[in-house]
Amino acid sequence: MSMANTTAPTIATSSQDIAGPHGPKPRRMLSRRNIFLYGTLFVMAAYYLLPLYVMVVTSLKGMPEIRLGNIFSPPLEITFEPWVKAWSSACTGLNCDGLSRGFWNSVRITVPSVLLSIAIASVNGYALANWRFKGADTFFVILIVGAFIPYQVMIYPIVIILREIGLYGSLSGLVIVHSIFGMPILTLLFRNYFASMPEELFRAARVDGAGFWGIFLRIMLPMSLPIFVVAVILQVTGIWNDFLFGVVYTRPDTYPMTVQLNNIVNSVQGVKEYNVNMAATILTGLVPLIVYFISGKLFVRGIAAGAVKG
Amino acid sequence: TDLEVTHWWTSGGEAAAVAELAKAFDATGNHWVDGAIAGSGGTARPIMISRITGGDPMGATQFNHGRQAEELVQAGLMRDLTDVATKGKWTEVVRPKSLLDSCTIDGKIYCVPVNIHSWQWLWLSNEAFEKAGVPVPKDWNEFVAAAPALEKAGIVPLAVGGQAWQSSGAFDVLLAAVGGSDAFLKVYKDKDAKFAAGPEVAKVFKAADDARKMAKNTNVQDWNQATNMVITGKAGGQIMGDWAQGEFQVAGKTAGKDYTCLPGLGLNEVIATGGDAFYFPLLKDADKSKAQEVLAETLLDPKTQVAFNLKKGSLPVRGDVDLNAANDCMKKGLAILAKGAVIPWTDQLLSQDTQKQKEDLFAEFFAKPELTVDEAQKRFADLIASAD
Amino acid sequence: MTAANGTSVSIQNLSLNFGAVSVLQTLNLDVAEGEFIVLLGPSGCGKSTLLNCIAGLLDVSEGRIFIKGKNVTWEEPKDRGIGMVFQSYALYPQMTVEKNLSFGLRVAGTPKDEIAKRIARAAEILQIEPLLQRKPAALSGGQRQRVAIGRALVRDVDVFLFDEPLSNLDAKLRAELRVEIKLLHRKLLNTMIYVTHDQIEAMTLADRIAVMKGGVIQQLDAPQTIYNRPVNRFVAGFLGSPAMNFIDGRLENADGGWRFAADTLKIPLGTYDFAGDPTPGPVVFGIRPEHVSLNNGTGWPFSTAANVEVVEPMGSDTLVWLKLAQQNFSVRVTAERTPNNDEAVTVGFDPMRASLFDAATGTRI
Amino acid sequence: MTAANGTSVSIQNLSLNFGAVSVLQTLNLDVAEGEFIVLLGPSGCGKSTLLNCIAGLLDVSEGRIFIKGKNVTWEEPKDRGIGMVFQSYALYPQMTVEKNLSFGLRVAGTPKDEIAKRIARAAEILQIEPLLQRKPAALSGGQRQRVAIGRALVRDVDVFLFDEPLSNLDAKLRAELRVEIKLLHRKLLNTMIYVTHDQIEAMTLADRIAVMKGGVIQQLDAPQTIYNRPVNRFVAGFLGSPAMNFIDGRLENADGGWRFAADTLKIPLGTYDFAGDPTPGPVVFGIRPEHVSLNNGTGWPFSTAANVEVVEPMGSDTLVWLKLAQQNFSVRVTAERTPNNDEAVTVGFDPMRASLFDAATGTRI
Amino acid sequence: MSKSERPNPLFRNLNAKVASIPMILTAGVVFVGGTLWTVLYSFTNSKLLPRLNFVGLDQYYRLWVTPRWLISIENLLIYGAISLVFSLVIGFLLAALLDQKIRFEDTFRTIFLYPFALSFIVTGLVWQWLLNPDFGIQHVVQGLGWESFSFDPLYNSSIVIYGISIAALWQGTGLIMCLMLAGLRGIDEDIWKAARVDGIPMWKTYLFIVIPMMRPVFITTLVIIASGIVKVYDLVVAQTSGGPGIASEVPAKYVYDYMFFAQNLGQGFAASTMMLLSVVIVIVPWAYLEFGRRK
Ligand SMILES: Nc1ncnc2c1ncn2[C@@H]1O[C@H](COP(=O)(O)OP(=O)(O)OP(=O)(O)O)[C@@H](O)[C@H]1O
Ligand SMILES: Nc1ncnc2c1ncn2[C@@H]1O[C@H](COP(=O)(O)OP(=O)(O)OP(=O)(O)O)[C@@H](O)[C@H]1O
Ligand SMILES: [Mg+2]
Ligand SMILES: [Mg+2]
Repeated sequence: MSMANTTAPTIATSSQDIAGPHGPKPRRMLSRRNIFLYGTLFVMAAYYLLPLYVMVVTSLKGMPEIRLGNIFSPPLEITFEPWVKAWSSACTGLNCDGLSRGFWNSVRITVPSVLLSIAIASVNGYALANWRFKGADTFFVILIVGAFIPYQVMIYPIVIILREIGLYGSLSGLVIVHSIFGMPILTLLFRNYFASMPEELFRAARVDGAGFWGIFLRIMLPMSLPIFVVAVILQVTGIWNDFLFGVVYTRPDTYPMTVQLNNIVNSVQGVKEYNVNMAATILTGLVPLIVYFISGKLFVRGIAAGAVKG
Repeated sequence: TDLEVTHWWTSGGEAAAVAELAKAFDATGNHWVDGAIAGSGGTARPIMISRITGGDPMGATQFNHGRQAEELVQAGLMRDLTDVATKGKWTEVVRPKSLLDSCTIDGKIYCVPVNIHSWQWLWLSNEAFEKAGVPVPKDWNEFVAAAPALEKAGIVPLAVGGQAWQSSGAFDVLLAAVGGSDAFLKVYKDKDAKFAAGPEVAKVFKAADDARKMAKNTNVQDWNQATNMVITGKAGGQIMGDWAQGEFQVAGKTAGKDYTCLPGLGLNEVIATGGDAFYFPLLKDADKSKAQEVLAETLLDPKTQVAFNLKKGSLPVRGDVDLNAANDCMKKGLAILAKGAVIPWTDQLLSQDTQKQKEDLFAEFFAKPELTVDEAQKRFADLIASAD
Repeated sequence: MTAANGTSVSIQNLSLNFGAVSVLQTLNLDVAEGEFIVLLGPSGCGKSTLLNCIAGLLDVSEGRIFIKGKNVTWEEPKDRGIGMVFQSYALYPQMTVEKNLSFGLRVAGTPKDEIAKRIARAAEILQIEPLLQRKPAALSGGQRQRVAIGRALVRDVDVFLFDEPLSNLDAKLRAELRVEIKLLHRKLLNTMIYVTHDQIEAMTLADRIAVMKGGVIQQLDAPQTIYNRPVNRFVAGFLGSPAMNFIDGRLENADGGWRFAADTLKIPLGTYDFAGDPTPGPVVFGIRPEHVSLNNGTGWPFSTAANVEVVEPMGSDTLVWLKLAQQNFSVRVTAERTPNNDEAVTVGFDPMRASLFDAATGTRI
Repeated sequence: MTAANGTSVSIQNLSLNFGAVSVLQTLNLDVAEGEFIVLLGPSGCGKSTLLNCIAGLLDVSEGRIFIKGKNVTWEEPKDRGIGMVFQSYALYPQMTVEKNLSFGLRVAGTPKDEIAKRIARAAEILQIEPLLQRKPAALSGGQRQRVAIGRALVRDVDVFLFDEPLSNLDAKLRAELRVEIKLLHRKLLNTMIYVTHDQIEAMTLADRIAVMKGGVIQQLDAPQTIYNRPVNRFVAGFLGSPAMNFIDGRLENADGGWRFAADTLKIPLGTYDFAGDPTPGPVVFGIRPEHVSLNNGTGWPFSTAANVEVVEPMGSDTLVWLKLAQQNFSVRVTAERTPNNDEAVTVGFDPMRASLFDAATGTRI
Repeated sequence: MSKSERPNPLFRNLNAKVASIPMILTAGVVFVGGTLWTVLYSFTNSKLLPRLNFVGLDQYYRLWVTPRWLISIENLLIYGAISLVFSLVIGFLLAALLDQKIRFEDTFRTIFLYPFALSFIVTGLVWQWLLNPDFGIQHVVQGLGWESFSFDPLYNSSIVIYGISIAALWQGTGLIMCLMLAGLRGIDEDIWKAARVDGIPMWKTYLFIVIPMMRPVFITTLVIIASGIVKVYDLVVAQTSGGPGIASEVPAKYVYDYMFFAQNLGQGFAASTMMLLSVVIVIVPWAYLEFGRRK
């Protein structure tokens, strides 16, 4: 009643008006569109989550239970021992301190590698986008082709190069290797990002007297946070999960966490402890996952800016 | 002195075995720096080779006992151990003698064999045969005959994991068992392609054909998953090396009661002397070179040998050691070894290249029923013809 | 159904909020069949929003929209019988002009020959026949605009909606296209609702102009009425270029008549047409630069002396800036009669031409 | 070295190609000290390119550029003593207004107090003191524009380059800022080179206008000269809004004098000031709409009858369209004297005000 | 001193050139140098160590008569086609779905992206399990009563390469989705409106209007996917090690196996030279067209 009263003035002029639709179009939660939309999303989400479910469930089971072979059944008896073992007591040869051993090595490898590779690639992208010089395109095309070279093929040439410059086996050598292999895709990303920024900003800064580095550091950098987040995500994922370079170009005392992971998982002989393997994988993936969570929104925005223009 | 040792022994038992080596080495006043890389030679080897050629060599490194390090030696990157060997009278203590042959290049000794792993075993699940209502077979032929009964009971007769080295290894075992030691040597040592194309080897291929039919429903990749099928009675048997024993032990199974092991498939009881050896890159540091010598000696020390091999589940390389603690199957192996029924293993006879090609062939053969026995044998003979 | 007969578009009590921000407030608008309505207003006043509501591209928060007497409030855009031209053209960049024009029809399953006929007609009207096989990237701004109009045209709709179609073009092209749109309207006699913030466009094209500000229609009237008798100070100031002069002062009753006083300036308002009963108080006096004369005899109801400050020649005319009652004041003169800087001049006008606004509310007095 | 004394910017034989596309062709331009030059031309004619060459932001293909008598052809932009305002403002989005203004000075290592002093002065001139701590995103278009100008201002340079600084603004704001720039020039007396495609801006601001087309300067002259005596048909058509009327016809020698003939229309050219010796042949006759009168007595050197076709009210004036010699013709009249559609009227003008162009080459006769 | 003459072009933009030295060195020394080195040694019979012992085209001859290499090539083509098409389609579809102003967008996006963070060393094992007919999905479905259900893509030679793609898509589409989503957000709002007014159904708008407009995004994505395809290795190793038999072998694995397992560097180099050659033939002309022209 009171509802009708308050709206009366608008519709009083003509009683027929009540019949016609007015106001916002009603949206049913269970419209066909929504059923299709969320239905598809949930099915897809299930596909994406199924392996995670199996991993988590397995990692919480004891080995006898795993031998039963029912990978989908929830653990009868939840045990966190595999997690503890994966982290702190799984053995790599003689060293039985699990993933924790390589964790700090991984950090020590990942941080400088990510920083250096992004630093180099961003400067490259900037130079390519804003300071086109003769021959730059050729190098860029070579770089893009380089993105297609299987890493393994390059192991020997790089061994030779590193040996010749005397960096073989050192952390700096590894950092250089990561920078080299991160360069193609990152340079592409940065180049496209900087190319999409208004040219006039760059020109304005030149008229203002800033030089190559001045413009980069003071104008471009502060504006390109999103693309840096993208690059960080790509590189953190790539370098953190890298095994081949980490093990080929360093020494045992600086082996990254993935060497431990590989050792836990890939023992050819002896018993395979699947629960520990799963726990170890999830643990190893946590760092990139945390980076994703933190930068979820920026990720999408950053790529937008980088990729949308040619 | 610190000495870095790289190897690919990372699983529980292996690591424990390595620990024995380390302990013994540390007792000499030196320090074993462990550089374990898991994932079989394929993962570890490029790393080791890169390190050696990259000018940053480790103190010592494991290779499969065989020809894997040949070129490194030829390139002058590895250390000559002849002096140490002479001092330790290796030629006398190492048994079988052929083990040392593989370490010898141009009359110089470059490696230290540490164990013998043999491939020639057929592991059978007693439970599976019980279920199928047939007695546990005594040799390969009985096993093949029992296959239909097993299949009827819903049991996969023979478990062969999907990875290439498993099918290739199974064939080699069949070759030595069905064809006999001579045939094995003729093919792999003499690389007699004509013989490989001949009727004797055809018999082996026939056996392999049986094997692949029996293995058709295996559906697992890893060897230990296949072993697990035997353990749980889902499969009747598996051709696998002595390392499979560890799986049975961990699962709490007892040899003879729960499972049966048939060396040489019960047909030709020989042991192939595959195994692991340590190589020592040439180092500039005199102290380290000294430590290398100490390590080489330590590795062959009788006490170390026993402690190491008991943990590793392999056989020691010297005959003068006491192995009372060994289990049933291991004792069978020791007995054969004592009889001198040994053959060299493919690692020692063939280059890795040829081995890989062989793996490819047998992986295909076991997985692809359309590949006929004749066709496969022809390709095998070609392969042997170009083998090195 | 309740829309008056003969009205083409009728908007009743329309409100629209973006979350907490209210953009349109109980807006009412009736557009007659075949009428050309221009929505005029500063940036951000809700013009595009209103157009999008009519097109069905935005969900209204309250109210109804009728097109041709049918309540279309909840109808899909394609079922409303409208065609729309977007500020940014929104041509499909990878299709040729012809494809751009025909895409909607093909999707609707119109027969091939019918499509060809309609495209031919639109192309002829808009003179874009030679461009049919080009892609938008190969067109100039004006040509793109015509294609965008063509896309609405082929759909054979009752109502055209234009959202600032000319604002991206340079002045010359703008002038040309203005004429074309005017002629198009003559030819087709469709209803057109046209958004702009350019007052020349508004004045030349509209049958009626709706001046908007802050989501509210300030005045809806014929162009000349809006120009000459703006209902409030906002409308007065927004229309006209150069803009109307405003002088702050007071309305006084003196000598039996009303007069405007600011500083020493006193303007008798004998000829002024008051909108209601005037009361004394602070007011704003407004007069357009072209309604003021310089050095042109003494026959004016009001005249005063002043000094020229800046002279701005604009080609055909010149704008002369001076100060009246300490406030800036501009006068438009023809190029030939331009005084010099600092010259002393006489300023004369007829207060009948002026507008007076309440200083507080801004409404016309 | 070869630059004339007293010239501020001198461009000699400048050519610029982008790959195979030649954008500027052996262009010459001398700008005097303190002069305000406007570059005017249609979109894509090379105005921005020329400005960028002067600023050193593009490498020239051929030719030399002098600023203050110094050859700066290969100098870095910062060493040329120029300040530039970009079409899109190009403010650094992450810096406050103050930081934007001071950036160039900080890069150059100017002392802190000197920076503060210059910013204070620029902010005062441009009235942006209250905005100094805001970021560009929080500014309106006009305010951004002023900051962009300020950024050039604080650098205390000899030459200002403006690239269409007002083209993004609506008409009202444009008019305001135009006055500000004019006043700024008066105050600073710097040399200014200003690019636009808006002729009102060009006319009101320039000391001299350079009308460009296709990378070539067509005419460089004072605004009134360009407006009244365009050297070719392009310049004539490009300037003026509404545009000049053109009638295609022939120049004939009749009755001892010259006359223009098209269809039945014959215009005696007794008062026309020929640029050279005329010869009979096809020509184009041009006259501006505001130089034509409607129904205004018979005292004109030439008058004829016509029928009104379209009436376009533009607020202050009205444009009347009719046909002369079957060709469109517009007349600008004051709003009060507007005729009706289809009304018969008399069109009168003085041929002295007209321009005649060669039909083939387009040059003024 | 005034620079009145055209300066030496070598010193124009000197800073940019100096800053590009890492890129130039990487491209020139590592990629070009490394590639030339590889090509050179592919004509030798290098085994464990690279040695300049030339044998002409022997390695190539052997390569092209090796059944495993031929199968690898065939698999790469199939796998490449599948993962290219499905990555793009699924990635785009997911992005389009997420772009519908849905609730929990963040959650869904993270779900689709997380596999990218996990190492394939173990997730390959999980997929092996899931697709295992004896205890994976097939087993579960059959347990539900659908006895004839068969789904064993990793254990069936004829479809194994398709099975491998299932996990490949699982891992890779999240990133593609993010790129696509970003691209979609960059499309002018007015285009959508215009299409709605024109009465064009949503899917047609995507197909005929939006996708062609997202060309640059697709190009970036394409480079990322394609380079991933050519390099595919651990995906196969972790799931099937190339099996059953050699049914799921891929070229990169052939290269790796022959370089390091078989210790036949020459053969590995010959194989990788073939791979690079085909990449160069496809990529270089395209890349020049795409990136070489002026902005
Ligand atoms: N999605 C939105 N969310 C919140 N506010 C919005 C949104 N879209 C528009 N607005 C606000 O609504 C108001 C009206 O916007 P609208 O686009 O209708 O302006 P307009 O009159 O068309 O202006 P212009 O002349 O600049 O195009 C603006 O103040 C704008 O900030
Ligand atoms: N990088 C380039 N490569 C090739 N052609 C170019 C390039 N930059 C500009 N041009 C061409 O040079 C011509 C002049 O461009 P310019 O930007 O100077 O025009 P403009 O006169 O400033 O036009 P507008 O008024 O639209 O700003 C145009 O035709 C343009 O297409
Ligand atoms: Mg708008
Ligand atoms: Mg320009």
